[in-house]
Amino acid sequence: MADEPTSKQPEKRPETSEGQPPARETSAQKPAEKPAGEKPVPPKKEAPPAWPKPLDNEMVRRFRQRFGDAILDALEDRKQAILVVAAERLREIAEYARDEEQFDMLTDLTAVDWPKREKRFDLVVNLYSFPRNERLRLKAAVGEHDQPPSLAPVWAAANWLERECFDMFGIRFEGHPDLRRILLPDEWVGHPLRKDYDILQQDTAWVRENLGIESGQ
Amino acid sequence: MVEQFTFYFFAALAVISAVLVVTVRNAVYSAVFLITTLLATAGIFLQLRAEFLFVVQIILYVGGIMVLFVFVVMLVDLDVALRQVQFNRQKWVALLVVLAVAGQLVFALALGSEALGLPAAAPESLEPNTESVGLRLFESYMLPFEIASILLLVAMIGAVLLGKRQKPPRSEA
Amino acid sequence: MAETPTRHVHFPGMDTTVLGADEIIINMGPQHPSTHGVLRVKLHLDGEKVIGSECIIGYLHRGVEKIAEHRSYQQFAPYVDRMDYVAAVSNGLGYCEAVEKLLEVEVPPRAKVVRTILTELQRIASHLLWLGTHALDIGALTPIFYCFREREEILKIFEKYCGARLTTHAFRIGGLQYEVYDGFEEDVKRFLADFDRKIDEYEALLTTNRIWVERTKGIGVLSAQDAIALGVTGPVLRASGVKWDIRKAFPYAAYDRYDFEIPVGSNGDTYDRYLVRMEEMRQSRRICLQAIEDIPSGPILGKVGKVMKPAPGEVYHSIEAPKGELGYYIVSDGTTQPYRVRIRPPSFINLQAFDTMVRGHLVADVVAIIGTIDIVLGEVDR
Amino acid sequence: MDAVVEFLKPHLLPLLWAVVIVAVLPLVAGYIVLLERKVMADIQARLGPMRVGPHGLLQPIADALKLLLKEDIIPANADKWIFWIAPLISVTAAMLALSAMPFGPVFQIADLNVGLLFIVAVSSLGIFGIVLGGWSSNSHYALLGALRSAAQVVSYEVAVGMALVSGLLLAGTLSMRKMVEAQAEQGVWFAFLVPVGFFIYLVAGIAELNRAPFDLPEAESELVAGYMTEYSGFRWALYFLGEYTAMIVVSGIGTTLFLGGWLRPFPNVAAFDFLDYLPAVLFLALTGYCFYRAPKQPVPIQKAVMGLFGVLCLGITAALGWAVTLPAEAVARAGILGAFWFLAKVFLFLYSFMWFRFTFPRYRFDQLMRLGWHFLIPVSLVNVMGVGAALVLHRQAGWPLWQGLVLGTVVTLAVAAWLILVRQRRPVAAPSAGGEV
Repeated sequence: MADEPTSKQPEKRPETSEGQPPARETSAQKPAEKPAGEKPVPPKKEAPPAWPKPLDNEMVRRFRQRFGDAILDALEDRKQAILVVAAERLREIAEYARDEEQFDMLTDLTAVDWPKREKRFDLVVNLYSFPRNERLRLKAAVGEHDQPPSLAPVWAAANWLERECFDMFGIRFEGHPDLRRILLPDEWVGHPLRKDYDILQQDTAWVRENLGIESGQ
Repeated sequence: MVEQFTFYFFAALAVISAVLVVTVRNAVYSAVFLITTLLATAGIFLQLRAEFLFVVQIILYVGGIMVLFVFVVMLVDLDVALRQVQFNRQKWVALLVVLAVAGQLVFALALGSEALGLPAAAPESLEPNTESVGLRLFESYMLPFEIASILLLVAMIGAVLLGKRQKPPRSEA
Repeated sequence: MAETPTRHVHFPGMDTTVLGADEIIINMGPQHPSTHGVLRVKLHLDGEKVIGSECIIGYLHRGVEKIAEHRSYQQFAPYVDRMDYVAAVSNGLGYCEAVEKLLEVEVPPRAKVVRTILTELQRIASHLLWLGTHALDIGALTPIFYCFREREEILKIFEKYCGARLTTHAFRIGGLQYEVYDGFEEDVKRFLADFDRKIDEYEALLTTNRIWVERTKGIGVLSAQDAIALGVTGPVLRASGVKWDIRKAFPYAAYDRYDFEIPVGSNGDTYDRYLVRMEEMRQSRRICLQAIEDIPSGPILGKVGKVMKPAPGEVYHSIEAPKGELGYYIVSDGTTQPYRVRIRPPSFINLQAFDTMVRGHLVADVVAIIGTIDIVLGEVDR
Repeated sequence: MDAVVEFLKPHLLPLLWAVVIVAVLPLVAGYIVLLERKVMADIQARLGPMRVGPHGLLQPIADALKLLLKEDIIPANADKWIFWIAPLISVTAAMLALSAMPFGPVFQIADLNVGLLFIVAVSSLGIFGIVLGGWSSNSHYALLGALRSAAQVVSYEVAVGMALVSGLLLAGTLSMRKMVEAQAEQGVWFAFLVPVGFFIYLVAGIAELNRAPFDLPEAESELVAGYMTEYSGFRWALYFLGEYTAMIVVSGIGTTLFLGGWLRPFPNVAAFDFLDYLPAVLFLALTGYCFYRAPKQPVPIQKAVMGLFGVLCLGITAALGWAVTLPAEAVARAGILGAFWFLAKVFLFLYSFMWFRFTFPRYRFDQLMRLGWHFLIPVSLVNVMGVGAALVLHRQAGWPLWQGLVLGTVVTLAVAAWLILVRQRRPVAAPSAGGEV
């Protein structure tokens, strides 16, 4: 039942199979220039996109040296550092980031759904380093049936965050101590933050059975 | 007349609730009837002008011991208690023994009835017996009193020791 | 009441199929006076001692992140107020700043200062609510009325400023929608003038009170290492001895212009968290006092259009909300609607530390520990 | 017929007092509730009940009516009989205890020679109301509240008893009336002779009453309403009546044994005779206030009620004033003034109970037990020994009594200080490794 995309969605969003959405809008700094319109803007030719820029600094080099091909890309977006890494080696990289690069706190862990891509989910891990006062974002592409390694052994904070990720996207983390739904009921069918889950959609069978009402809306 | 009425009232209350204590199935009800029994006994003490005993009976037995009784009884799983057989097969034997003892008592009472006729204490002239109890206990019966206290102390320490849970060896730091 | 949906209870690393003689599992909530909303806690007890716990959340889940994907950037702004509804201004600030970062818009200084003042007032209001309810949980009946008396003053200022008391929607992306009302400075100054003495009043009731100290000292200890590993932020982290505050680490709004201290605890127990929050209120007052003296003149709204189309890309921005790090991770695909909005709720992540904090304590301490984390279920469940 | 009258004659006055107590007590309890709400409101910077009657003066009556009319709900699986009878036990026990309470040299139902023991014994029966009510409700919260209550009351009864003994040793009697007379003879309230005993009585008394900061049996943040959770309507009101009556009883014992009962301050000092006029002056002021405020009430009916209260105060003023004009040895004078002073002291106790309730946080159960068993009971034992030693020194060695008592108090305080220090040396739960990162 979670298959039908909603017609409410104003447009199909253009996507590529690369790690970043295509940068087509160039005049973000001058938004008044564009008239209000719901249509997606076709690609423009004039200026190159301001972000993301490739990132190359000491730290990125250290990462590349250590993990080689597993570091797929290093980007900078709005002055924020992003490392695109291979999902299979995420835990190793995380451990390295924690122990060697002093990124001692896992700030956040979430995912973004890009249904058109070959690997539909982007796993997004936000890290923070107390000694360096720096943030770092790790991103890893994960296919629908892939099982990325759990970060719970690295940071205890990942426990609930990964559970939420599983709840909302259906990403199964391998090695998670207790991978269950966290916000929705255990028996709920479907993963609401997937793009093909309509905003009006719900597990009506569950609602009817457990709440005794026809619909929660 | 009033005296007798009070006595028989309390006596009947005590006996009836004592019987109910053992026959009622619900343990909390038993406890309640036991309280009634003890209160009725206290009433008899009062009727005998033993006001100190009366008060002590209430404070110690009803206010102290019975609270603990009820405390424990409330934690008992009543459903289990209700399903259990209340009297076992020896009840007839027990009844026989009870009857025999009762017969003996009646016989003894009948035999020595004239010896039971104690001179009634003049109620008005009886001195406040808190003081007299105290004087008796701490002068004439000092030794037995102290022995009893030590016995109770020993029992208390024993109970504490028995009740103390064995601590498992600490594994964590 | 409808039967609560059965959920499998699971205590990590513990065999719950076999219970010892003195072991019981009890359920607190979701309807309970001291769980601060619809939090449900399953406690695994050995006698009165807690040997394991599980928080069951989600009773207030509304799919805020899903809604965000179907609203334009401006349309979504009021929704964030409904997460941490006792600190709506802070939520709004975080969201607006995140979108501004995504748009790369500069906010005029006047707006920044007014935002700082309102956000700090909101921090005071949030801490006051925390103090009142926390004290009430521990059995002190009076502080909550004192706290509400002062909170009322703050809410009046909000109401005069933007017309709403609770879910304020005070800021707009790019700055402020409303100029401050006449007499705003006087109102804020009047409130701040004797607020210090009011804090003394609360402290007189609690800080040295033997019972209060006995109920909070050594309760719910969270070490600095544990706190960092669990991602705990805000006063809870600072009470564990980590001197970290986003207002200092990554200054936003106008915080870089003002002097203030970051209070730190040393034991990481409930008492330290109490002291840290009390001191934070004093520091918030200090910030407001500096800010209110010198509000720059000028425009209040930066150069943002009526239609917001951030360039594709993503941004993570976080602020120091009263409860901890409130982060927004926004992915734009170049349209008027965000492609993905991820909210990093401080309550949710701080609540994860509950189990670590509660183990080994008594049932009565559970109430104190829930109170000391300072959660709002609207934010935990989103 | 004559025989019956002869038989009844000595019982008539006590019967009258008993009827007065039973009839007036619910009203008094209602107004104590109002007082508590007003005191609470004052402490919490608000007004409290203001709607029913001027300044909420008719609130208790409205509350009582509401409670009477409410549906009497008995939970489905409750034990009906015990659920029904439990509140009655609480009320009866508390009221029975009042029967030996001397509200003045005249106003006392019966002066028993074991008066104090009788009061303690009977009021200790009240716990059965709580325990059985909690059990019969068939609710976990109620049961837990009842269990806590039982454990707490049994524990603190020891401390209360010991504290009372320290006063009793000085009085040398168990009769409530003779205790007051002993204080009149010795010319000093026992609270000043055995301050530690008085303090322990106050603390343990609050614990016995299950009032804050020891209100764990009804801790609303943990147990909703404790043993009363399932009760509603009039049965619930009976519990309240029992609770507030018990407050009066505890205050009454404290007043009688430690604060000189119906004696006015400095009863033997002629220079303080003007204090006899104080009650009348006080009520005159109250009358004046009532009449002053009456026309300012917004609604005619409120004006009337305020006026009515003014008339009531005027009546009391007249009675007190009349009593003062009587010759010193008149029974009515001693009775009326004595009742005033007794009630004033009871009021002092009640006010302090309320004051504590709205100032202190709540103890945890283990802390409460530790306070009782590890602190109050040992200290009260030492205190009793100190008083006993002082009496022996006084009688055998001829020391002045006060010297021995000061010595005893100093020793007791030393022991208390030692206990506190020992308790504080107890290691606090594992300290964490802090430090900045």
